[in-house]
Amino acid sequence: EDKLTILGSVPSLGFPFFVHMLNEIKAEAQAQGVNLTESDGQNSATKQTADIEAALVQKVNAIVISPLDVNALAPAIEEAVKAGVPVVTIDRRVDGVQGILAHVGADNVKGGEAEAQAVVAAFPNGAKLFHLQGQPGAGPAIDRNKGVHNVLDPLKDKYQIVYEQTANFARAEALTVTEAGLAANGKPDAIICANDDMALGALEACAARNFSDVKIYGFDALPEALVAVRDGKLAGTVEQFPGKQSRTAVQIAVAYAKDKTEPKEKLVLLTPIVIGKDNLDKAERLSETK
Amino acid sequence: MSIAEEQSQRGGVTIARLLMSFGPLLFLAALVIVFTVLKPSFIDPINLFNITRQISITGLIALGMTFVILTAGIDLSVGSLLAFCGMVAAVVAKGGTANTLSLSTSGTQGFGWFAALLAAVVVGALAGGVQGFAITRLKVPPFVVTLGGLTVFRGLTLTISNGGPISGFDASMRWFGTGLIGPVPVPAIIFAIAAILCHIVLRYTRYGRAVYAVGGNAEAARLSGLRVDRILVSVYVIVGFFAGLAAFVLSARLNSSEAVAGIGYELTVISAVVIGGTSLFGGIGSVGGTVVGAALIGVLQNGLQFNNVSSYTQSIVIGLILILAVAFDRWLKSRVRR
Amino acid sequence: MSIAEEQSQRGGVTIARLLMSFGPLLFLAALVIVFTVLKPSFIDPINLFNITRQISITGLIALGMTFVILTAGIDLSVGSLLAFCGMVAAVVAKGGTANTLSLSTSGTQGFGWFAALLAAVVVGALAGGVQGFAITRLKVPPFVVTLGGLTVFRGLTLTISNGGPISGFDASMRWFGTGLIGPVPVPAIIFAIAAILCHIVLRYTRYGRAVYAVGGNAEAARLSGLRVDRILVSVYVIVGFFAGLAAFVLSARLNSSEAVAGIGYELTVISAVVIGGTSLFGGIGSVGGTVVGAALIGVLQNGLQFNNVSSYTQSIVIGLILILAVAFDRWLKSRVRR
Amino acid sequence: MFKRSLNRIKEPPLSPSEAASPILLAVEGVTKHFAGVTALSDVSLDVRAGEILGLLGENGAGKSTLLKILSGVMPPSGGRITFDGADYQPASPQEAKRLGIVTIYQELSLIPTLTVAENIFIGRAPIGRLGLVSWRKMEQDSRAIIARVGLTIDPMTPVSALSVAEQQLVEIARALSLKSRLIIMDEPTSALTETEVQRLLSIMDRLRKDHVAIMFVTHRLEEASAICDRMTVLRDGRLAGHLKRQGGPVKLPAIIEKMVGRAASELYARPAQRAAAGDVVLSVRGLRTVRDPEAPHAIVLDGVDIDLKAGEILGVAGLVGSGRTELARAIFGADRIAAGTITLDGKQIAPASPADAIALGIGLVPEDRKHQAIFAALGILPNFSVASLGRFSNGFGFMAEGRERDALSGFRKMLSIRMASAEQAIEGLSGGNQQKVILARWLARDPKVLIVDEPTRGVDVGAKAEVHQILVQLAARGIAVMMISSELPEVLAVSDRIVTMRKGRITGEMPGVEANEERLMELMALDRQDAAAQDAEGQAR
Ligand SMILES: Nc1ncnc2c1ncn2[C@@H]1O[C@H](COP(=O)(O)OP(=O)(O)OP(=O)(O)O)[C@@H](O)[C@H]1O
Ligand SMILES: Nc1ncnc2c1ncn2[C@@H]1O[C@H](COP(=O)(O)OP(=O)(O)OP(=O)(O)O)[C@@H](O)[C@H]1O
Ligand SMILES: [Mg+2]
Ligand SMILES: [Mg+2]
Repeated sequence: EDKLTILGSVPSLGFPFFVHMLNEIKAEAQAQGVNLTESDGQNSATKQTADIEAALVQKVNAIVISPLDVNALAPAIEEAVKAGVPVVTIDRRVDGVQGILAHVGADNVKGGEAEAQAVVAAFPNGAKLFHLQGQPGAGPAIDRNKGVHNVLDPLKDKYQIVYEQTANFARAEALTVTEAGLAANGKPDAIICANDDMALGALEACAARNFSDVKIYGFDALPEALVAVRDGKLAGTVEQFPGKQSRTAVQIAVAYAKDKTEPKEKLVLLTPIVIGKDNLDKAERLSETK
Repeated sequence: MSIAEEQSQRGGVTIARLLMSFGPLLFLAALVIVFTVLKPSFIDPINLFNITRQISITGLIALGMTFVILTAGIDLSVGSLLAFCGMVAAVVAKGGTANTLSLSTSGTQGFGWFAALLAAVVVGALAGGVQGFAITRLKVPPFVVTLGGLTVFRGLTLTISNGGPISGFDASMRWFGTGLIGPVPVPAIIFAIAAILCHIVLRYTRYGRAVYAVGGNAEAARLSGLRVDRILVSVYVIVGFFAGLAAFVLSARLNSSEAVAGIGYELTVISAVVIGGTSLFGGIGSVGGTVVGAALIGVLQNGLQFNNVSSYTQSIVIGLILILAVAFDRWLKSRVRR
Repeated sequence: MSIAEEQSQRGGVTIARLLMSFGPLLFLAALVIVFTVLKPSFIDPINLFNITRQISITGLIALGMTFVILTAGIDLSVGSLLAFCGMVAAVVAKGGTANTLSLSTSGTQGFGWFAALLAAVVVGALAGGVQGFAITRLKVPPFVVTLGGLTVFRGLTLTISNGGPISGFDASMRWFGTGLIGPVPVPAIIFAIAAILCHIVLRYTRYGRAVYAVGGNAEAARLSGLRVDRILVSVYVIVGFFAGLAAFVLSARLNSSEAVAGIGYELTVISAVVIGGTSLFGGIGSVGGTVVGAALIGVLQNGLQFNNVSSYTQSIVIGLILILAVAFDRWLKSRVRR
Repeated sequence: MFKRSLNRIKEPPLSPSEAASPILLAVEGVTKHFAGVTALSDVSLDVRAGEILGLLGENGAGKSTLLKILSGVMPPSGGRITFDGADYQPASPQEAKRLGIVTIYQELSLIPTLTVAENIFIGRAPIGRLGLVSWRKMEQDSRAIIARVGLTIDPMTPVSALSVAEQQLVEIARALSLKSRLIIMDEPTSALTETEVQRLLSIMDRLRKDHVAIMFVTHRLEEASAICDRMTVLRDGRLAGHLKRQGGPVKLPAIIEKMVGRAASELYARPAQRAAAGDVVLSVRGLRTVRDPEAPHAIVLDGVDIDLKAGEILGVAGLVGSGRTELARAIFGADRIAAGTITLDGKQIAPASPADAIALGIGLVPEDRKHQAIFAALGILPNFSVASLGRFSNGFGFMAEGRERDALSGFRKMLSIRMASAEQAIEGLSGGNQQKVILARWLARDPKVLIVDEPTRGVDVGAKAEVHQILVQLAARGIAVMMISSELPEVLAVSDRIVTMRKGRITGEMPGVEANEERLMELMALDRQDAAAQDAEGQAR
């Protein structure tokens, strides 16, 4: 067997977003005719680091990784680069390491900005907002939060975030947190959520109070959220094209591993967009919905 | 001892008992007052019913956990088991693992809410039973068995669902999570009924007595003719049953069963039981205490969110209050005793 | 009993002792053999050194946890405390909370690795001491105090760092995480030295024996004239110290201190200690066992990953093996005794 | 060796320096209140160097409470204590120990998970090279220390593997190995048999000569009478009086009168009316047990044959470790049986658990009250009814608390249990009253066969006589009673028939009226071969 082997590593298979990402990596690896070693970071930088180390011992030919944390994974990626294994990063870009083959991503900060801009566009005259943040300290939570505030902080007078809480990326928590927010602050104009799960939880809370006109925005464009967008229940969700990112990354990695083909671009940046009812067709996973 | 003396002592004991069981309750009352002063809308019925609905999920599991902890055991697997049972319920309700991905239920060919409920509680009870068996037969401590269970059930859940949620249940099922009877949320009613039943079982039945005895001194219980192993297995069956019931209610409430549901619930649930005065060494505790403990945690979380306290500060405050509540309870008990 | 009989029994006891302490070791050996057969490159020195480096972080904390569990206590706060100490170390090393976000250290004006190390272990030990105080003075059970600590320290960490990581340390600090002495990773050496010291302390000092005594029966220990409260506080100081040390090594290794570091470590660490044969009821256990327990978990994770087992299946297998390893140990002990 | 132990010290020589030595410890007007209970009220006493002061009183009289105050376990509510002329207010056992006050507690205070050697050297392990603990020295020294009290076990055995008696000896050995000026002994002999008791008494005598003061609590009044120079008697937490040795030992009736407040009839009076023994109810043949993995030290039964008749009390005598408890537990289904048959009412039974045995009508009052019988955190009511939950509940499994309470109050009168209320935690009762609650637990089941293992351990004379009376009444009702006891006078007083055991075998049997202490001791201490030889001899005759 002289088939090439690549490592595909994602931060946590507990989240559908990354499950999708790994599935796409798998599919592309198969299409390219290479073996895939899968790695689930299990939300722990040390676990993902250990996985990379194990893969290096096994002499994989390339690594495609969506790092859990760009700083904490840097040493491991550096190690891989030193060992001469080509590394392509997805989604989150590791700045400090020299010699990374390529990065394919759609910046979470940009995604957060897009999400906030959608709110601004929907409420040109200002709005009362709730903001549900992701797991405190987690990379995507930090970046998405930053994006949202980049846009809204300068517009503080018009767009007031009256209620800002974490719901840890979880649906059940988003539900209770939103319930409390609605009871304390009354109905908002819009709820900005750092992922779709939380958006769907917030949706349940609003539905229970019959607040059907609250505009709720999610993030990740999961099929379930797309359906809700289609049905007018969610106002929108941010699409970062994880599938395309993953496939592109695998293509670049395999091409290099096979015959040292340098990628055309070292930096492939996909611009995140907000999927609304009108541009549903742009969503990557629309086909998975019924 | 004279009759008068005896009488006075009885009186003393009763007041002591009352005060003791009031420890966490006093603390709870204080919290409610503080939050109401901070923001009077806190005691709006809507918010109070929100709280009851919110605590009903972990509260249900905490009822089962009370049995377990009374026997000096512990169950760390409840969060994962909740996710597992929820996933099973979803599969049964929807007739397959495929996520239809439409939030409507048209086109699904599931087996209805009753089958889903049954599946959840039976699977939960069975899973609990298996763990109970490992504890009694393999003589592996409950901490280890259920720590293993925590990982195993999570893995099974992820395997079933392939990481994603299964969503979209029919209205009859959703009623159990979102319905109201009068102004009262259905989950709160389920929790209340379950709590009353558990109270009766523990306080007034022979089985309840046996649970306390096993927790108080397992060897003495065996030598008194109690079938200790059976009782131990039974409490894990009970907590598993409640994890299943809670899973059903949660899925109905969220209209979705998620693979990541219930992460960290074990600690919330155990906190509720312990704040309620149940001893981790077994033999001491009550359902009433657990209900108060669950309410205390629920009020605390809701109240802090209500005041839009930053999540970082929330963590700090919740941790400190947890310790203080138990310290206050201990202090009260030690005062009353002397 | 005749002298001959006694002699033979003594011999029996010695062999029994040996075998007993070999229980987890046998299991570990079996795992290594299985993984090697599945994939011979598993026993590449590089991979084995990888494993030692991987287990050194949780291993260090597990050493401290051994002290705690020997006194029948528990510390659930270690994961959060690790994050907290790591953040403190980072602030000291970089002279501020600002994240340079470049992995270079130019432009930073920190206080160097030694100050960072000192800060981490001192803060860890102090935090442990405070928890120990709450346990002994407020009479709140360790489970509750450290559960509170788990939330409090996480909140403090997030507050310090405002949620983000602090990254980019100088080479002298990074050496502690990534350096090698000969072929051996520095973290592994730190772990080994710490383990040997802990072994000596527990086995060959009066303090160590007092720790066992307190865990065996705290009341009896008090009646025998031991200062039980001081000893209890001391073990939390020790585990805090080790959480600080582990935090320093982890930050050095990842070149970054993260607010989300160490989530769930408490369970891994406690697993390592318990697999190693230390009883959660106190008084029984050893450092050697803990090292084997930590190694067992490390080998299992690495080996499964090595064989490209899906992460869902990994969870299931790890959970089951955890239970089996302890069950095997119990079984062996019960066999050996007769 | 055995012959010497038979030469029991009936009357140790009087301390030469009586009254001459100065007062070492003086207690003045000490009071102690617990929630709702006054355990001690205005108690005064003193102890001199080189004397043995007996502290006597009924169960719950406050003896242990006083001793705990003296050893720094708990502070008094009022009063003054001086030690060596200086004010004495120990904040902890540690402090008391530093002053040379060493205590043997009533509830054993050994660390079960540690070895015998470590328990003896707790907190003061010998230090060798490099300042590290020297295990070798610890083992050697502890071997010598336990040898002093007649123990020959391996000092590296964990204490959890020892019998209660062995543990008690270890505890005594430890106390004796400490440098002490005052030794407080709270019922050190409650689990010991004659031999060990005699050895302890002679050690105490030696200590007295070395000018050590001893405070000695026991419910075995003969012991007290034999060894004590003076006695202080407590009744209901108050001082009932002092007794002094004058020319000869204090007479038992005098002690009893002070303790209970009225003239006492003879101790260990053989209860008069005895029912004639009926048919054999329980029959054991060739019973063998295997070594229990949890108790590596345990003697195993090596072919025991025993018959138990309805309406009789069978006394089982034996030295510590002779296997009496093993026999009881094997019959009761608490330990696994390797071979042999048990027949109940003519039908062979094989109880696999205590629950099975109980269902068949067998009851067992275990020897270790604290660990095997009491639910410390629970109230008296659940402690009482735990073995009869079926009887006190209705068909739906609900407890019938009314019936339960009635039954308890019946037994409370019958056994004169001193308690405040049914809800009171059993922990708050004195040892003797706890024992009575446990007896009531089994009486409530009305068993066919009741095995009582050391039924009066730690029970005061008055209550002891009551317990004996209860056992006789039970037998009169046709219950077959098997009584294991290390107190030969008790065995002799109560039994209709007595068997002796040694090393897991029955070594002799005789009717109670024909037995005396010497004969029993001989049979208890005989080796198997000797017994066989004697059997042969007996048959030849
Ligand atoms: N911790 C406690 N809490 C409440 N009451 C107690 C406590 N300890 C002892 N008592 C009460 O104090 C009284 C004296 O008890 P103490 O143990 O001193 O008796 P004693 O003379 O040693 O009896 P015994 O011979 O049975 O050992 C009893 O009535 C007992 O119920
Ligand atoms: N609970 C126990 N755990 C461990 N070993 C025990 C236990 N009980 C008894 N043994 C051991 O078994 C031996 C026989 O004890 P057993 O109790 O059967 O004898 P016994 O005649 O009742 O004597 P004793 O006076 O000690 O009760 C003892 O020497 C002791 O070492
Ligand atoms: Mg006493
Ligand atoms: Mg015995």
